[in-house]
Amino acid sequence: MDKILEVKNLHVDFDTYNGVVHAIRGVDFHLNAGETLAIVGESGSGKSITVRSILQLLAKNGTISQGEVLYHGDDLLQRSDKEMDKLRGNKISMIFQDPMTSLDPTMTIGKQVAEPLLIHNNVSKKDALKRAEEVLRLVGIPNPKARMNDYPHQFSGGQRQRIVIAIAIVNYPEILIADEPTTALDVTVQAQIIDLLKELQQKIGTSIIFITHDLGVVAGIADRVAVMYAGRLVEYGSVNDVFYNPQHPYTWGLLDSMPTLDTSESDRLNSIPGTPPNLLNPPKGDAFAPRNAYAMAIDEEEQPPFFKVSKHHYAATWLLHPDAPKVTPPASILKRYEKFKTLGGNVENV
Amino acid sequence: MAKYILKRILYLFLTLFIIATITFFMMKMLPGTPFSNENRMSAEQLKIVKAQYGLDQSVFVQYVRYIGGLLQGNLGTSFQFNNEPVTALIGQRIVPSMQIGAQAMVVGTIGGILLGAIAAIRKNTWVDTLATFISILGLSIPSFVLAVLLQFYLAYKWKIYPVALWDNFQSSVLPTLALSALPLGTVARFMRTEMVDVLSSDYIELAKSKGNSNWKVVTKHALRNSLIPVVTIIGPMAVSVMTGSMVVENIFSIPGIGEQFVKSITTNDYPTIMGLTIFYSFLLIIVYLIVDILYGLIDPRIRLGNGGKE
Amino acid sequence: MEQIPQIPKDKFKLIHDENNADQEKIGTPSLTYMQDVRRRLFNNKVAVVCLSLLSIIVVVAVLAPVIAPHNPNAQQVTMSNLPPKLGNLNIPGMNGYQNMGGKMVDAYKQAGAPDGTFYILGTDYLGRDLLSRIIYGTRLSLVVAVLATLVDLLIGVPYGIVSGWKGGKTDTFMQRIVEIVSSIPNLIVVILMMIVLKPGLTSIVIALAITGWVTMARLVRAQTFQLKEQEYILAARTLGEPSMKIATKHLIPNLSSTIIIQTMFTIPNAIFFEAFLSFIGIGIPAPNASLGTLLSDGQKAFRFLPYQMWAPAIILSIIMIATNLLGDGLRDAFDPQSSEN
Amino acid sequence: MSDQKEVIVSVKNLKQYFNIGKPNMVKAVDDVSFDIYKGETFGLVGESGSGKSTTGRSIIRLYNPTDGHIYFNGQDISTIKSHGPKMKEFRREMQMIFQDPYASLNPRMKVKDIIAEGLDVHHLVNSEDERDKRVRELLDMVNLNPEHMTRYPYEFSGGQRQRIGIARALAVDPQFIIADEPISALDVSIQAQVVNLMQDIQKKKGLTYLFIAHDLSMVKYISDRIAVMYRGKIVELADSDEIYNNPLHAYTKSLLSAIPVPDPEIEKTRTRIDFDHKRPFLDDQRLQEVLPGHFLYCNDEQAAKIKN
Repeated sequence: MDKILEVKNLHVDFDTYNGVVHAIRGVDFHLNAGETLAIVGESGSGKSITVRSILQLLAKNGTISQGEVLYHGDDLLQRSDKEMDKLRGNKISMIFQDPMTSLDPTMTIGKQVAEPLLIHNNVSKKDALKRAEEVLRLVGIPNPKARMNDYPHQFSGGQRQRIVIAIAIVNYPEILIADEPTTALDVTVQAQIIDLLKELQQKIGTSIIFITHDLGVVAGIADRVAVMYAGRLVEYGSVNDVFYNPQHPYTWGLLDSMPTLDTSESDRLNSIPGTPPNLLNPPKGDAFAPRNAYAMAIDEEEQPPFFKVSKHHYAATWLLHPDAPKVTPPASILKRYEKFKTLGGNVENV
Repeated sequence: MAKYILKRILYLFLTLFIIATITFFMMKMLPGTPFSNENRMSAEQLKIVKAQYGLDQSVFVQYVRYIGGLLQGNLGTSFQFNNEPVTALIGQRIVPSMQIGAQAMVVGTIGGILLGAIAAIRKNTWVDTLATFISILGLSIPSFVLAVLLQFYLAYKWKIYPVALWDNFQSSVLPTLALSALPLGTVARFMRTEMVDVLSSDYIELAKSKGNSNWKVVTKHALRNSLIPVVTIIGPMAVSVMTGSMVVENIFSIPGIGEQFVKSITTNDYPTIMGLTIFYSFLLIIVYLIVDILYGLIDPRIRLGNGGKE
Repeated sequence: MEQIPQIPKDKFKLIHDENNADQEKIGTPSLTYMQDVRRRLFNNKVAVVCLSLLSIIVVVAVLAPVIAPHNPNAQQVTMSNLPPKLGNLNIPGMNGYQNMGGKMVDAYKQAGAPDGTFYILGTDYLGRDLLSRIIYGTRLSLVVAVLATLVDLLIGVPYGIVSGWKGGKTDTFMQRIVEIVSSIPNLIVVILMMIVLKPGLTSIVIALAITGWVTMARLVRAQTFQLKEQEYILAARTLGEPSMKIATKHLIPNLSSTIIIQTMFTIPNAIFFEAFLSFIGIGIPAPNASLGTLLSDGQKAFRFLPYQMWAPAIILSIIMIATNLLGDGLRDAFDPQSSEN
Repeated sequence: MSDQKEVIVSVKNLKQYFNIGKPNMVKAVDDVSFDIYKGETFGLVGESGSGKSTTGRSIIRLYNPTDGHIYFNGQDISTIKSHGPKMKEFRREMQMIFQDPYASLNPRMKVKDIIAEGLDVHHLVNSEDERDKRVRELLDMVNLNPEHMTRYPYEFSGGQRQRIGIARALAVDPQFIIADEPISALDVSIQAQVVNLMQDIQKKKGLTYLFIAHDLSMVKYISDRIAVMYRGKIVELADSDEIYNNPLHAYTKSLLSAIPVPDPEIEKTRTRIDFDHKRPFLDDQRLQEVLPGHFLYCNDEQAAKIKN
């Protein structure tokens, strides 16, 4: 498969009033052509900052201190802001979380959707508006011709997110970065938006990086999944690898703390104790160690490297070291392992 | 919208009526009459003069007459200035006042918007510090101090502008500068806050992610959105310009309304004070009204109602 | 990635203990909100400089009778219009010499001042010591500022809280009043008050009381409206906390930043107003000194005796600049996000 | 069945309108009736704007109901005066846990004063020592370190703050707690902490919960019975398993079909059911019991059909 985007050893720091926050501490991943990669993590894990770094859209106090972002082998971090402008909204575009605030309140939506066309292509205003209308229809805005001249506040939340998506896809981007696009929406609207994204991916063949904290959403949309914790990836692999053969105790914890529809009230939920670490002073060893029921002495001293689980499945936990003791994951994870076997997977290292 | 404007105009008249009433009764509370210290008038003469001005009737009758006059656009008659009607006084003097007032507003607003926008774009750099310092100076140095300094250095010492003359545009430069400092400072600070807010908003991030250059993000999205709230401070700005114009006109000997007002105060010319008070209030309320309507027109969220359609 | 690091075996001991008390520990020292604000304020150099300047000015003004070298109203016609002189230090501009017909002349000698007489900032046309007059003038300006602040706090704050908290019809009615008061130009109210009452401190304060509270009331109302929907206020209501208690325990502490910041803008406004009124001749009556009357007197002689206006102008500007900048600093200290993002 | 259980809260034809008589009038809660039994957890789900939070706030009398009655232990509390001894008494019996862990604690107060607010209002302690002792007990009950009682809210994480909010509600020893989206602002890994804690306390104290949420999987997990709200009305009410296994209302079906499940195989086969929002309610419809303990908003004809 074609790697169209590769992020290598990314480090991002934020200069804040209280000191330097090491928000991203060495992240590697890649995106294949045509696939959907989901990055999951809790708030503050750095998933949003990671994808903003790709387009260099960080807040003013943020700096990428190390790393490479290779787009077709070409390091984007070496490009000037002007050169990046040519890429933004054209080859790589973004969908933001809150549809209520991400549209310009004083510009008609027709103009807002046509804007990326006018920036990147040599088209007339008339043609751009015509194209904008088509795209609005494509994303499911009813009666787009009449509504082109309306302002954002005249649309509902779900419709606004459709408009934001229209803006993002109007130039048929190669890569679409969706930063929690459904978090602010009701569950029925969320389902519609996810269906829309899947449908658009089929139609225009874009690759998607999808950021979310909702594992349910991930299960429905992703081809591959990367789990993030405290500024680093802890596990990545295909969606089946991560959901049915998870290896990192944090992934276990996440999956185990969510009730499924067949969890009954007598099954107690397993919560992950404690809270994520403060990245002003990131811990020396594994950042998850203090909350980890399976923590070992080594976890407090050294960050675990990625251990290979299967061909495309890696997890950064010392538990995968050949010398580590064999531990039994929570019951619900064992159930998932069972399912993995029936799906033809091979459970290793457990 | 039409209903709203109508309602506002109704309020305008109500407010004016209240102001007129308060002004009238306050004037009546004053001890003595403006003629009492003019010894040369005999009791007989005084009576005639009083009758002439209608001062011999009961306060209530005077009040009704006064309000009736107002409704016909009659602001009363000056005691001191050749018995001229106040409206005539205003007519003679309105042009210079309006000229420097308008010039100061334009210079202050445009200058303030630019200063504030630059400060916001270059936030937390020396440019921002400098712009903030300029706007604080504008806010802090009273217009009368500034006027004296400008007059002394630019006109008297260096002879770039006329000292105190009122004939051509040249002579309006210094008063305009002195008057525009306060609006400039006010607008610049307000603009900076608004723009900083707007620049950190989600839709600016989206505009940037579309591939807009930084310049275009500012001109196409940030500027317009930060300008809308700036409209709301035009009203209070008009007040400060008006206040300032009184002293500035005095210092530069400009034959304007402000100068007249100060003169009337020092000579106890009550009808003129009363008339000018109402005139000023009228002007300001009109400005407030225009600003409100303008705000509704340029902000689509207000113009088109706030409810989201499902 | 493919290479498996060699680690001593004993490092792989499971170390987890069931007691998770550790994870709930808070490492940082406990700072109250106010301590945090103070820390941020004192880290802001501009604000510290402004605060120090203002403190010095306040102390000097309060101690005016002790500090002022002369009686501010004592006239000594023989000593009129003397330029500044700082002891016998021969600092140009502060040595008592004056340009007279193109020659520098010792004005003190000319006036026949006894040796050892000097006026640091010179004297005015009646031979009154300018320094003393400025100190007393500043004192008066500060009195006006304090009174204006009191008006803000005693009328504006309660008005805003009641209007915002009650909401509904009460609020509509109270806001109508605010609308009318604010659409009457406050300058005009002040001038009317000045004419009706006698010019002086009382009428300035009454005039400020009529118009000055409106901005504060508006801000407090808007903030109260926001606060009353906050869940901690709702929680207090569900616990049965009476309204008065909610106002004192929850509203006022959370309104304090708004109130303090607004006060920092009320003060220069009040000082400016007094100066303005005195400048056009209807403020503080003679012979009392205020910054406005000093400026007004100084302006008349500015061409020939510029020091008579420079000194009060500088003091007034310093007070105005310092309060404005301190207001900005306080805003940043109370709301760190506003300056960081 | 639930019929033998004792009713603790009974809502009868509750209406809560805002901006009455104005063009922007909102019927946030429009003729809603239901009972909550002692000791159970009653889930109220719905999307934003459905009126679920308003219902909760009306029950605890943060609003004055426009119409209808609310009975608490048999006493009509919808009409008692906002400031009076009866209201004060009621304020001890019913408490609330709020949604936003950042907005629900006064940032200017110490944790111990936040928790002790109810103790102070109702004069439940006589001395400073007794007050501290009670606060310590409460902190311990919500698994927080009692040493932290002198700290300020900003020093705590979202989950910890939410537990402080729970301790505040528990301070007055209520029988009934309304939890208004208590976990929706929390991270997944923290949600379970709070839910587990709420369940433990329920068992220990015999509490009754009204659990308001939009996250259906969590509501199903924690609730005994569930009511589904849509545009100010309850469209369906039943035991939680019944709602999930046998949803009858088209809106419930649509809602259930939209829940994403953390299982890729299930997600592959899940089909979303759309709901037509154009004319959701008809005049002849009302909430009626169509199966034992299962209520549906429908007309009599539909009800008869389902019964057979």
